[in-house]
Amino acid sequence: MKKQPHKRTRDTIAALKPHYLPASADAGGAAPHRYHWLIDLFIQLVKTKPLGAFGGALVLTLVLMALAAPLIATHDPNEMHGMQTLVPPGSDFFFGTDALARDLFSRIVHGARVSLTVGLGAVGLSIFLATVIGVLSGYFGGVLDTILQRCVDAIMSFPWLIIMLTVMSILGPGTGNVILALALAGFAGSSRVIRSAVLAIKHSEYVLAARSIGCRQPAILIRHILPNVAAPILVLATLGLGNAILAEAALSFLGYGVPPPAPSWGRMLSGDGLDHMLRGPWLVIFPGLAISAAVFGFNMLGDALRDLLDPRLTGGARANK
Amino acid sequence: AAEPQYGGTYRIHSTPIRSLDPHMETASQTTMVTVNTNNGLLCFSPDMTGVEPDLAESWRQIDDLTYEFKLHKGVRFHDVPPVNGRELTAADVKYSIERIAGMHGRASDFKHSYYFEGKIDSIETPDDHTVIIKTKKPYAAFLKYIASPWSAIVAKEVVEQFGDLKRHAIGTGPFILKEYVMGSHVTLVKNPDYFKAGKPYLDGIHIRIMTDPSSVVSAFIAGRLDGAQVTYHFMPTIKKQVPDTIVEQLEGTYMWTLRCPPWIEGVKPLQPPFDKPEVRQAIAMAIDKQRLLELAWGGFGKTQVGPVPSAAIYSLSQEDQVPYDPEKAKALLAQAGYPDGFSAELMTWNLSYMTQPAQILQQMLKEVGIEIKLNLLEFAQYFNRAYRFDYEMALHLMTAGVDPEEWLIPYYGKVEEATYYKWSNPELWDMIDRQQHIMDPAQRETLIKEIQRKVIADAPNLFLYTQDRFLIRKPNVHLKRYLLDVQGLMGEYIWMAQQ
Amino acid sequence: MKRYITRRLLLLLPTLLLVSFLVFCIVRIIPGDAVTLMVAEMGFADDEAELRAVLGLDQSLPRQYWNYMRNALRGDLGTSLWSGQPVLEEITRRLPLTFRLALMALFWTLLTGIPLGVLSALKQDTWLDYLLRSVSVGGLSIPSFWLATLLVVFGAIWFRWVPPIDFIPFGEDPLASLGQLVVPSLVLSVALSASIMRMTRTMMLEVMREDYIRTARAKGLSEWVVVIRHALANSLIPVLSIMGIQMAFLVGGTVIMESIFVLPGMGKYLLDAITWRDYPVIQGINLFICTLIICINLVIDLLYGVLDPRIRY
Amino acid sequence: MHINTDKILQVRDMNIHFTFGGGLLKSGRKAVLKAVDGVSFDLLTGETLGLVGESGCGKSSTAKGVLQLYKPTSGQVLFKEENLCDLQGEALRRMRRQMQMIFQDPYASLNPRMTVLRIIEEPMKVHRTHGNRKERREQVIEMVQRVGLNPSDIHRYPHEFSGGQRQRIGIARALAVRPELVVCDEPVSALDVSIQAQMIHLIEALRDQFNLSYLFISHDLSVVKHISHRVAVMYLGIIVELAAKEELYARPLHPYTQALLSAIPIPDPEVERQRTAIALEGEIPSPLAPPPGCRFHPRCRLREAVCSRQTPQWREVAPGHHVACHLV
Amino acid sequence: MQNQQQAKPILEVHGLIVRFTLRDGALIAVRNVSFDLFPGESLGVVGESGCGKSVTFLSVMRLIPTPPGKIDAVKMRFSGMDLLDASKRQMRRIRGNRISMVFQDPMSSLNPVLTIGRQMREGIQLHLGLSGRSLDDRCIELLDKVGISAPEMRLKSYPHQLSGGIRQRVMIAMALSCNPSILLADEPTTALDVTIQDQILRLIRDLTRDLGTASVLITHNLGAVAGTTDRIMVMYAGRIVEKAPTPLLFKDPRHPYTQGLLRSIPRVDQPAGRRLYSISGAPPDLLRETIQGCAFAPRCPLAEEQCVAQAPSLEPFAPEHLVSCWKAADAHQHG
Ligand SMILES: Nc1ncnc2c1ncn2[C@@H]1O[C@H](COP(=O)(O)OP(=O)(O)OP(=O)(O)O)[C@@H](O)[C@H]1O
Ligand SMILES: Nc1ncnc2c1ncn2[C@@H]1O[C@H](COP(=O)(O)OP(=O)(O)OP(=O)(O)O)[C@@H](O)[C@H]1O
Ligand SMILES: [Mg+2]
Ligand SMILES: [Mg+2]
Repeated sequence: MKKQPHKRTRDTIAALKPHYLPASADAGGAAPHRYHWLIDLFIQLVKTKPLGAFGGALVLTLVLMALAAPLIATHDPNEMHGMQTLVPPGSDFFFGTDALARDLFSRIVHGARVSLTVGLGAVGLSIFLATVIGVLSGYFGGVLDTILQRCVDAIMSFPWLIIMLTVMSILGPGTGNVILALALAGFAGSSRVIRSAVLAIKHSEYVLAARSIGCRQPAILIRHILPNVAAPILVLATLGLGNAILAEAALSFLGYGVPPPAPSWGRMLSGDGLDHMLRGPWLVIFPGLAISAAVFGFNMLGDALRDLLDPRLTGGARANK
Repeated sequence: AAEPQYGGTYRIHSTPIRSLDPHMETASQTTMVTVNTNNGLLCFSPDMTGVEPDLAESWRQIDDLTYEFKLHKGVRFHDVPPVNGRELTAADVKYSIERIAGMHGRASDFKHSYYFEGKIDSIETPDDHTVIIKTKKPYAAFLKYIASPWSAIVAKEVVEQFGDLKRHAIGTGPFILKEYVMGSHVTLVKNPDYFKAGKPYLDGIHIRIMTDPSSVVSAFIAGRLDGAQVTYHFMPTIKKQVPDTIVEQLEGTYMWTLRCPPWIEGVKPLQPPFDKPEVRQAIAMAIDKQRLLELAWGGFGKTQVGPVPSAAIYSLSQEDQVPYDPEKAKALLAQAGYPDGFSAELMTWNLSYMTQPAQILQQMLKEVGIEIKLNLLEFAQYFNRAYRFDYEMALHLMTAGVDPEEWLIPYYGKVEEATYYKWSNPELWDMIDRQQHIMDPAQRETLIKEIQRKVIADAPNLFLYTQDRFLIRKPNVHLKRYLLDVQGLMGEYIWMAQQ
Repeated sequence: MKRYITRRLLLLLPTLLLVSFLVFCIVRIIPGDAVTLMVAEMGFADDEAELRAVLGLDQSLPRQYWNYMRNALRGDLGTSLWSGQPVLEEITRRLPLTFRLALMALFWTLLTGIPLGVLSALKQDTWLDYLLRSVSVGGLSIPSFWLATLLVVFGAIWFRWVPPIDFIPFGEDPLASLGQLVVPSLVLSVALSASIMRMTRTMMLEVMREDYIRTARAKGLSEWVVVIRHALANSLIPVLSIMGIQMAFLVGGTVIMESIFVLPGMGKYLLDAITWRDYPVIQGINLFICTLIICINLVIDLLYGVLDPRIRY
Repeated sequence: MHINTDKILQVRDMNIHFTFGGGLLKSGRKAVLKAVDGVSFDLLTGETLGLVGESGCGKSSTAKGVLQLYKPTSGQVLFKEENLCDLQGEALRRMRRQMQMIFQDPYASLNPRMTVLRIIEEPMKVHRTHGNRKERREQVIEMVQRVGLNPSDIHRYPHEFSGGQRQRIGIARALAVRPELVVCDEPVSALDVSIQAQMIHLIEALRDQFNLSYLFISHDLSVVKHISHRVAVMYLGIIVELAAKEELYARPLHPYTQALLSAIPIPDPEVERQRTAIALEGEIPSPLAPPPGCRFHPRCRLREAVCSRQTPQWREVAPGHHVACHLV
Repeated sequence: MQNQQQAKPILEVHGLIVRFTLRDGALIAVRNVSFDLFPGESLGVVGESGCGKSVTFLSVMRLIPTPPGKIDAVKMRFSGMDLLDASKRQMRRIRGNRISMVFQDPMSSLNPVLTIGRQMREGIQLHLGLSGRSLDDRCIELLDKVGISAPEMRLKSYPHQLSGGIRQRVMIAMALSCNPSILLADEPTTALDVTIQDQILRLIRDLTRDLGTASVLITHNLGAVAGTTDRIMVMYAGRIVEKAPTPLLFKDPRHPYTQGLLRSIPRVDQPAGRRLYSISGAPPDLLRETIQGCAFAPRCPLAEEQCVAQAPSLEPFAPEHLVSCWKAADAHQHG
């Protein structure tokens, strides 16, 4: 199923591309100054996507929280405070304590580290795999594509649960293995998306142009194809992050997931959280909020980025055929 | 003490039931069904210490080695094919006991074969209602084993027709299996021809397979279950939501045990630092069992002293408890040459009832300088490694049946006999072997207690706690007795008041 | 068209072969095997070899695979190592439930996701759009096990309501049987609906910028007609492919809902099979699910053709 | 203008076929689209050869075939006596320095994620024509100025430029490594007249300065007339007429050429209102199933019986004037 | 264009301003444009890309997406009816019925998933209330009129099955389906090659002549307007810079931009070798609120201080010839 090439006429391009300004020689510089596209993107995000910027701020907060966890946390996240179990939130323990008399606030703060590591790690790995497979499969096509795609088919038709449990069972517990499991369960779908993005630009004239000037294949892949599928990759990554955090929680619910005592939000929520839910609601409220904040943040950021990175909005690859 | 009433279907829940063959399964879910569909020769007395007649109208011990059982007359199997309500005979008893001992079929399939295998000299059936069993040596636990729910009496035709009993529970019991849908439910209906006159009271029992604890609680609160087993977390809610709930708090028999590496002399000698008894003792002293129980299970349970849990007979009292003394533990460690402690890996499986105490142990041992690295394996993997005896330390759930020796032989007995753990202390082996044949209860009790003290001193395993179980039921459910704590469903003693 | 379907179905074979081979290998690579477990449970370590022989696990892997495939082609997926039950029978009993649950979840998903997505697109950058998007992302960020547990627990506490725990077979009372699935399928659909909504929104935005929408407006058509007749069909294709992925997810990933809502479906069975290393069951379920998913994909590909006349097979 | 008679490019009977369908997954028979079906022409050093024709007749494919961006299905492309079709990999890559292309679409042919500097610098880097960064940069700045952009523009991204400016970037890229042959694929048809004029100037100026040879593709016959020395007319994958431009515009021989020329609107109301175009009948046939005999015959007002039976010969009817038509 | 002064204009636009609110600020695409269109007249609109041609006429149809767009005008009337204040419903009744538009790109202007027939029918059904047989007959008649062979069959095809030329003709047929009073054709031939372009232009010319429809032809192809239109309006940077009857404009262009435009066209009917003229520089940035002076001044060869300081207004230079240039009188010297 090939999408019909959209021959966009100039006025629609102009309409869709508010960036398009004839770069006239007028030195007055009425046109806003342009920075590197990333900075530009950031400015646009703040200016035009309040919801996305809010998501970005949430993400940033969480990231900072993760980085500065030891400074922010009021207690050692694994220390058990005598018999003070299930103490409600208060001045000693901001978010109360859990059933093992550990400070929930500190655990949530440190949990940002664990959960974001899992999220970033899983997404990083899955996106890496997906990119390699998607780009190779899409760009070279032919037999390689057929073989890779059949394998992707097979992997995609496995229930995700099987993949994750299998990996967890083979490799045993551990954060690294959770990451691997999540990545393996998730990369196939992303590789499809990236492949189709590559297919869309593979025949664009600038790739042909690169060939015509005599670029080698690796150079074409790295300099021309990759940067132009960066947008879907970035979006996949932000959306995937939220999903990875949720998936880790679900894995924890089934007993897999990041092994304790590491304070993963998912484990906090699904393990003793659900057990003690009725006696200590804070045990599920705070980790739940943390997860939701992360997923919400990453998704909103991803959405906003998708809008901003739409090539027709920023004047990127126009001939997306 | 109201008059029992007839009628009603008792609705309860269970975790998945893998098989209905009482001789091949150890899981309590199986006996939950078979205890209602089958009878044994004997059964336990309500206080679980003695035995009572069941299919055997009476029994008598002729000498140290010989037992004679007289069967009730006119006991009929369920009126379903292939038995079609034929009468029970001594041959069925003989067949069943032989089957338990692994003589009909592949020996390894029969998980309680150790009850009788190699221990029985002969089974004779002089007439249709008499069974005479001779043991090879005096066998102290013999009657207990005969009364065990795993020693259910089955019919030979059933086994022959279906190959095994995995899906067919046909016996002489008060209820007939009507439907068994794996993973979904088990339906039992009243056996109108039950040999105990007037019983059962219930029209049927419906066992719903449920795995999620909060679903169970909700279903109970919403009135879709008449009885349930729940964890302590939910008790306040249940009491508040359904104030008239009858709650029975029963002492559990699953024992949380911290294991040091097994010791198989010659094959797998003890490695440092665990080769030093001081180290093992230090670990024992570093653990505050009461606090552990408090944190891990809200204090709803019993801290344990020795290998035989307090719920069973011949267990040790708190006087023999190893005191919590971190200072002494440190001193012992120093004495053993580890003044700065050491680090070790603690293996257990990845469900929260194990990971919670594991985390607490980790913290407690840290205080005396022992760094614990948790290794939380998937269930199958854990058992795989545990039974290759390939671990440094393990947090384990010990469970056993009906006699104190079942807590000793498979753990500290001779290497060939000890299946769950290995400990090459010949002194213990000898004592454990001796207690099997002491027919005098008092004498046997003394020896068993001594064995336990010896185990505590050796400290290969640390006995942490058992959890209490909360069996709840609706106020109209009258329940006279429980079997073992986990096999709480003896349908024939239950009746429900009509509302 | 017919040829295409035949070809696709034929292509199913190599994929299934690959899948079955993968599953076959994977379940045997996983450390911790059934025999050890069985032996451990039984307490006799010495007849492991015998047990293996009886279960046919002592043969070489290729041999085992050959036997398995030969039997599978005859419609015999083996028997469960633990319960001794024919796997096929167990699966066919559970599959309809799982499938119905998945379809129902999909139904809710589409019922809410698409209209809300369209609405949000039409009201782009208004408060309604922000609200809808926040709600949908909110829905996306709630772990489903947690939502389900809350529903079950607080449903019971506040309304004395819990989902029926006695599974009613479809054959007995179709309506009641479906009624039983309403809540779990709703819970499942929360996250799915959110992603469908967002996809629909994006696609609608894209399509509403197309020239032919302007053409339609220039004809004087009402906005309603423009959206329904001209924009929707064009935006549904990617939504459709997401749906395919969701179906795959649903068919294979309902284990949590099944245990919380007490439904005897495939997910739980699979999870237990993995836990107990019941090879024939794992293999059988996988084969089934994969076939199902591939068929779903075929249906979706055919639907593409219905939605978009440019796609012809 | 220095047209010496060296043939820098000889295209001999080039075919470019695209196959559709076939394979396990796709249904239907294999369809062969003969986008270019036996095209031959020469290009002299310093010459501009115009290539005109209806859209979809295979102009771009011819251009890409010449540069081996599409591998010709058969035929020869001799570039300075060397058959490009036989070259592979590295050898071909090295040849590319001498032949560059200006692409049809100024919007699509520049990588949106690269700055002008990197775009123009890339061929130099690839072919190592300039030692270091600094030299390359100087060369880029020189090129940029030559095509009429500001040196300060080199750090901007393509989307910040207008179509005309982008086209100039494309030209700068093509010329940066001093090629000898430049294939211009409709370099001006995407632009409006005022920018178009700027481009034409630039192309002419560079030709004169570097003695370049151009293959200049367009469907705008006015532009072609303005810029080229000789003109070839394509119809449905084949060249139907080739002549020096004065000759061709004054005496078009092929009925298609005649129709084409008559359809050009003249921006002068008086003339335009008098102009009568030769109407072409029917639709352009599908290149998947070209008509037998003369491909143009179904639309030709002069067709005779022979036209549908026999493929016309490619003949030289006057010095330098070739045509393929039975009726000439 | 006989007696236009007397006839009542069918479309009157006065002081049209269209602005778009964008990320970087407000883009004023159309700056105070005024014109009249008379029944039966054909008006050509030319100008550089992006100068506001399409936006002007899209605003007449009220098809500018709002937001980001915003239309303002002193007056915008269609046969006496105010288009600015018209309700959505009123607008819908005008669109496609009284005023119809042929869009620039036939490839993307037809809905790819609906058959031609369906797309044609919906407008006719809506405005003329035809149905069943007569509806089909009308469609076939229209397709016939625009010269499409085998119209019955075409009705069943999808856009992708048709060539660009046919699609454009379908668009025209659709635009003509309700006998509109005004036909707006926005670059109807840009995507097509000369032979088809010629056919389409002829078609529009003939049809408008036969039906008495007023037509607007937006294009940058001066050749195309030359043969088809009665009057020409030249736009630059959102403003009309010159407006004159076609022959006059070609003969005596007064605005330097018009002159530049005309001179930069290569012509087949003239000997080659003449150096083409080209206007240097680039059009101004429409994002700026106000453009100081004449927008064309920075590129104008005749620009003087006055041009830079003060914007000229559109003044009659000769009867029916309006120019917005301070130097209109001198401009011919450079012609
Ligand atoms: N990569 C390709 N794969 C398949 N078909 C192609 C490919 N490139 C071109 N074609 C087909 O080959 C024919 C000639 O195309 P080409 O692009 O050469 O035409 P053109 O003369 O350049 O047209 P235009 O004036 O529109 O640019 C067309 O029918 C086109 O559809
Ligand atoms: N929907 C829109 N949003 C933002 N800006 C727009 C929109 N539509 C048009 N514009 C801007 O308005 C200006 C005029 O555009 P318009 O389409 O009228 O140009 P045009 O004269 O028709 O050009 P062309 O010849 O390329 O069609 C351009 O600068 C364009 O960027
Ligand atoms: Mg081309
Ligand atoms: Mg326009």
